[in-house]
Amino acid sequence: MYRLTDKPIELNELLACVGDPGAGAVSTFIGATRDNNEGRSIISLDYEAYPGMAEQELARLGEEAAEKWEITRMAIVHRIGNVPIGEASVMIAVSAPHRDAAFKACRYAIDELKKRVPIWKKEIYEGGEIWIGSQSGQRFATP
Amino acid sequence: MYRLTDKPIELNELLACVGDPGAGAVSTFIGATRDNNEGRSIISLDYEAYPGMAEQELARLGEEAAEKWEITRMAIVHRIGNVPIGEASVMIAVSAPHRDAAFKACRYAIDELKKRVPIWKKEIYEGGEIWIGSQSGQRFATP
Amino acid sequence: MKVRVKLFAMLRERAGAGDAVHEVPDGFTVNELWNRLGDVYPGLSGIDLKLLYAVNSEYVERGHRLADGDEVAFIPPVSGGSPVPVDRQAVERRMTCTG
Amino acid sequence: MKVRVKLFAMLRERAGAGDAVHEVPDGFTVNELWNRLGDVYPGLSGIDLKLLYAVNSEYVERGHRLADGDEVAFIPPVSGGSPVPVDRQAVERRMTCTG
Repeated sequence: MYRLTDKPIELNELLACVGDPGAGAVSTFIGATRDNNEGRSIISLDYEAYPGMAEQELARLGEEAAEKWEITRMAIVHRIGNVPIGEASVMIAVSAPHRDAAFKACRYAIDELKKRVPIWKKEIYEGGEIWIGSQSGQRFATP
Repeated sequence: MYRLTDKPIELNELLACVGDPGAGAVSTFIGATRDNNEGRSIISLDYEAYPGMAEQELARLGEEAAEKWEITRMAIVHRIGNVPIGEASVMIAVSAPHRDAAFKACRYAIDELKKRVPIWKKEIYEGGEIWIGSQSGQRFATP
Repeated sequence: MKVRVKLFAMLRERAGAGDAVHEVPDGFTVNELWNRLGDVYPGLSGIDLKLLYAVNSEYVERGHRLADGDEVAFIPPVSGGSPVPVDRQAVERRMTCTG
Repeated sequence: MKVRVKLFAMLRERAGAGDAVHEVPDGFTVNELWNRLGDVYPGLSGIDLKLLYAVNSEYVERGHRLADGDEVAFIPPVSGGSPVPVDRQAVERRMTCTG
């Protein structure tokens, strides 16, 4: 399961998806909106995706991980739109016979997701907004 | 939260426990009963603990992890008694401002748990039972 | 020929448009299209971001030649969490692997 | 003096007892107690497992001297998942740290 959603993500849905009688280990990762970033007080985050390509690239992360490690199943759900503090923007679950593969594949998925899956994050903080990921951040602050 | 239970474990309970507005990352690990081990068809696993000391050692893992990495909170729940295939025997959740600390602390907790928290596992497989962890396994097979 | 241009995030905001069809000469490259967009949308000119380029949802190099009906996406630095510089090498290895 | 002996898992099954109070000489060590248990419970004699020892829920060395009323646990190799050899060094470092 590799999908985008504009609703809160339920980890139990991912767990049900990766569950398997042969899986002795599940590693999950949840990325959530923090109340601060580099000294700014965050109000919320806004996520925007390139639909179609984003899901395709998420699925590719799963395929790549399955080539590198012995995993059973992977699921990634990314939330789009406004995500308040404390709520999850992304959840990843990976099942595997043994824990080493589950941990490594889960870490790989989130690290690579942040490098090349076409999803963008705008920080809405007290005093302004800024797109995260721009090498020259302030130039893309919007009033 | 560091506790033993004889009921199914709910990951959402651990997530609620480690949630924090300053936590941008949560890493969780679930260990579950696999249907096979070293060629044996597993029916279920039976866990036995040294109550009191087991919870104390689980809490110590959390303290040690907090000394090593910048984490926000950790929770570990271990199930005791009979655990059928596909159900979880242990769940760990670690929140942190950033993902690197969350992943490393979660991995540390499960690796150390398996080395020195006084909880034992008996495998009930087709044809017999065996305590796992004995260096000379077969000697502790019970008819 | 006609190509469909997708702009996202800061690019979309700077251009004031996220999805538009443009008429371009046959054999135009992704890079030529990007330069053309700088004329069409003044907000995009002079941007010094490291962009990635996708045609029909697959990453391509900037010299990639477009075909009629292509959907071309200009992808500013992505990030789902703490700012991480895009690892161009990893992306290029990935592109090589998938043809 | 009296000490309480806790046996777990394969040790409990081999002894046929998991929790019992034993009368031992003053100043008895954990190791001496273990040898004594081999006489009391024939199923425990000749066991070649690497054991850990805990007194009042803290890991101790086998030479640790017992006091009246101590709870002594004999801890066979633990494992919550795939069999992992006990890392004695890590356990000993841990014991050092916590006194």
